[in-house]
Amino acid sequence: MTALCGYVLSEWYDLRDLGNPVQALLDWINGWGDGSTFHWLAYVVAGLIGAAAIGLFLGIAMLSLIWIERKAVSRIQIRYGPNRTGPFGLLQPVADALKLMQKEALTPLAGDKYVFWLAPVVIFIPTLLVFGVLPFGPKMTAANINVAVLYIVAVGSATPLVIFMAGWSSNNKYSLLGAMRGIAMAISYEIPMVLSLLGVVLFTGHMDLNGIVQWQQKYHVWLIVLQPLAALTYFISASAELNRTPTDIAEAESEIVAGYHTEYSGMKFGLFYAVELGNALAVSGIWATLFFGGWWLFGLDRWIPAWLIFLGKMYILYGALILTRGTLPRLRIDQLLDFAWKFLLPLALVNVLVVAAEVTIWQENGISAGWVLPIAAVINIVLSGVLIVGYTQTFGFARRQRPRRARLVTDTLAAMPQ
Amino acid sequence: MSGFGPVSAFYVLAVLSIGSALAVMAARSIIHAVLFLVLFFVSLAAMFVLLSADFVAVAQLLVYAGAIGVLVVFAILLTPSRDRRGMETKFVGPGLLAGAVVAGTVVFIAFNTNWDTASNDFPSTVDAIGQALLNRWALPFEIASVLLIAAMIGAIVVVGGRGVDLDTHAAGPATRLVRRER
Amino acid sequence: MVSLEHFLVVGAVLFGIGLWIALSKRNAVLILMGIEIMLNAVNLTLLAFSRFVKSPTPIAGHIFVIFVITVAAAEASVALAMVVSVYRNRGTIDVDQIDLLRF
Amino acid sequence: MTIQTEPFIVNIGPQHPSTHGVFRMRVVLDGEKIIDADMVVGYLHRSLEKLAEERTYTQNIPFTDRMDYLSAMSNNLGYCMAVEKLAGIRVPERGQYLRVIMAELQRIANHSMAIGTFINDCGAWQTPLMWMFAEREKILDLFEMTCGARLTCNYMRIGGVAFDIPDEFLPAVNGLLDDLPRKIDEYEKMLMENEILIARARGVGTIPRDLAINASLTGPMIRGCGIPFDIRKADPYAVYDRFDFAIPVGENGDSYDRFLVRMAELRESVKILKQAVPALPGGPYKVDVPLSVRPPVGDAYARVESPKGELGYYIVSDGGTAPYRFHVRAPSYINLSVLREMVIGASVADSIVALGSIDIVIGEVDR
Repeated sequence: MTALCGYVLSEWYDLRDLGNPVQALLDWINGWGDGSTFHWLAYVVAGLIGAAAIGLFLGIAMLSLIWIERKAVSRIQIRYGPNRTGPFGLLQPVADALKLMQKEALTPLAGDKYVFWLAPVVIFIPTLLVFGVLPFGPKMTAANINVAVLYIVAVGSATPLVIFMAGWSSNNKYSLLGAMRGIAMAISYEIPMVLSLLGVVLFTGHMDLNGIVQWQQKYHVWLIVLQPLAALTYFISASAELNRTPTDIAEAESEIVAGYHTEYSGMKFGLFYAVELGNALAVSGIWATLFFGGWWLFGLDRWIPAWLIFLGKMYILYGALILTRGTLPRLRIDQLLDFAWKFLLPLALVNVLVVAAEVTIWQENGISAGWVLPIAAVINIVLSGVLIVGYTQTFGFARRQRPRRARLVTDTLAAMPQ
Repeated sequence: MSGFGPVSAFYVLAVLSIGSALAVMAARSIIHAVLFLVLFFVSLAAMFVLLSADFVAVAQLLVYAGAIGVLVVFAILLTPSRDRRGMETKFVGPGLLAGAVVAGTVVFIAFNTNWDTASNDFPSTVDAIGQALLNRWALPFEIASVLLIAAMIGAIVVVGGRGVDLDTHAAGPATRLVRRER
Repeated sequence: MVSLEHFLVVGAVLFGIGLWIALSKRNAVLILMGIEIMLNAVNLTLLAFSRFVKSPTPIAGHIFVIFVITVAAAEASVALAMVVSVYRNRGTIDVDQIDLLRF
Repeated sequence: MTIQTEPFIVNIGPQHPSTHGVFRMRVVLDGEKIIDADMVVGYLHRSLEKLAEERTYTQNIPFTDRMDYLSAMSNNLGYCMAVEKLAGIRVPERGQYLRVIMAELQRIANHSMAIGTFINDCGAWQTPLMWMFAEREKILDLFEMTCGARLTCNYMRIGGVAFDIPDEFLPAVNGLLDDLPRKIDEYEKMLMENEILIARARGVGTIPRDLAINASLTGPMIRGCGIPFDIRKADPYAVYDRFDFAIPVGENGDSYDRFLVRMAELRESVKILKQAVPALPGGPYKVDVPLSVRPPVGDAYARVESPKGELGYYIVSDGGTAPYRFHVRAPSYINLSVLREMVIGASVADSIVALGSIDIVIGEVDR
């Protein structure tokens, strides 16, 4: 069996990693002519394949996510959810998309027409760029750049400006309020996000995502065990920028109608909606890669295609986002910013400090990983538990002002306060 | 640097960056100018990638496109809208002349100097930058952090002040305006 | 074939444009934007030197650019804070009208 | 040094997801902070009080359904009581008990809706509203079973109620009453310990006690301030004096206290129902009253504790078949009058929470 496996490994028909057939195709093109005349063609073809693959994947993923999300949320809300279009409402996303496409795309008369038109298009770019570096398999990365972790943050930092474009060009007060809220939130949450990623980078010594996955494979551990605090802070701060319910202040429906995309209709609104889903999927993908082993699953990735493992993890972690969306009310903007600066930032800083100490002890003394990693895991888990519980007990809102039941009075006039 | 990809990328990016810089000059609306400025930052970041400076490129994207762009937007929204029109002073002509002279001088020097060229292709700049920053340039690195803190505190002190005083504000011009409208 | 001179020309042109903007604009924020363009042009030339010129420590160019970015971030934050502060005290950010030494 | 900003006036409403209809709040913002607010009502004005002068006393009952369309039973009850007071009609025991049962069921339905929409205004994504709707649906089913309508019941009549309850009503209501305490426990567990909800609602839209009294607030609004004022106790009507129940009161008068009061009132209503349903006497459910009642010349004011507060009807009769003057003291409208004091100084998000905690129905505000 192992021999068979080794024989199949890395041949073009080894579909456990779709990078193999692509590589074979590129090698074949490179082989044309005298060996270097067609390099430019291989260059172009590689780019086209990467772009087409990401585009196709995102299209299918968004269609599936619309259905999954609507169905899951309706289960949370004791409803059936879409069940009229196709079996189990499976065609609902298609119907949604068709509806959006045939709607009139309005443009505010006093708005900035060009910027208004450009914003929904430009907001798609960061989403697509993030998917460019996600390792779907050992060789399935469209662009394996060696500063990928920083790149993800940098690309994501362009989003608030696009939100501002949308909000400002709409010439609508709700839109402008939403845009400014979105910018303020994105700036605040970027810092704990970068710091939590720094913990991962310190531990693994890699900044490229594939390297981080291979590190987890090498030491046979998921990073969430070693970095629970970083995983938590990353999840909260990254999902805060997604404009989903606990933190959707930029498009808070009950307050500012739809925030920065109030004026958008038709497919332009559809693009914002798709970007929201795409960003959520990207965050769960990054979370899966950094903290849940990416395409690696305790050796099972030998038998199951790596990209299937990755997709499975991605969708399961997306479920966490659906759960928070369906269950939590929204925070106010000042509370949300307080949360970033007063809770996430200190925790992330403590995490970086602890990780730096652990890694220094580990590397300087040359202790074997078999000793260091379990001890570090125990220390970090205990530490994160203590920190979180301690914080909520000391500064939490519910503890300070413990919810009471209403006082029950039986007589109306006797109990009148003076 | 040769090959189809880098060469075509260079020309595209050169046109993009110079074009967007000119558009910052030409833009009627100051918000458009900011958007072109961000486009300029992004195209320059791509140019840095071309120079195999990937870490710097990402830092450029993060700091310039992400932070400074947003900062400029905030500054524009906090300042009056009447200053957003009629933006040129009388120095347009002399300014163009000065810019052209400086640029011409640099171009002249660039072509008339015998550069000792080499091709330093860094496989990974992150490790090298990290080593350099924490060994040889450790002191400047620390000083930069002090500078950042000083700038942060300075900005807060310059802009900050008390919050909005509701008692004085409620009777202020805004309230009166509403009353009049009624 | 792209060589050092190409990058230097682009950098010089960008620097010239930045200078032009900084000299000819009335709005303080736009002047600041011109300065940022100039800084970026310098960064480009520094990286080009680091890439193309023979040196024992070619990485020094990168380090220099990182410091420039750091200082530029600090400069932008302080300068924009000053712009906002000037607006509050003078009611305008038109540099032609900010001609008192005290404000 | 204060920030000089140009006034930023935002019209929240009349078309806005969370103004509960067509209410409009014109606010002057400084950043996110509201420095002035202006309430504009009247987008749903249908002139019900004037129309009522042209119709007979019985024909006016459906109008009252359409005021507070979320608690039609209480509206019917108040109106019928006013006419009965004017004409001197005594309602039989069974009719009184049926009225109390229906009014309390309506209170549960209304408070479910109020709590659900309040939490929706706090930003929850429909989930609590949907959960609350599940119980409300069962109550509406009971109404449909009895009078054929779910929302605008038109069930009370002058001198009693329109129909007797069907046979399947009592088992259904008993099942519901067995079920409800468990459900209310579930809601309390889900909502009261929710830290985000506490953070959003605690200290938001606080009403000082003297303001509450001076503005003549009623219902959960005044009870949230700690003043145990409840018409059912203060001026008992129907058969409320026979039941043992308590008045829940809050502490600080903020949105969270009003939410707590509504939660506790769900329990108290269940308590009343558990006493009223077994004690339901036999006999007629309605006295015979001529179709066009002609009350003697005079005036009468009757008030009930509707889910939103004191709902009063003032009717002047000139001896004809139609009221000479008809006035409604609408609790939503009077409770809404303190909104300006609640929102000034708060942020936009807080103002929505404060508005949601008042529990207005625009049909009743504008009439």
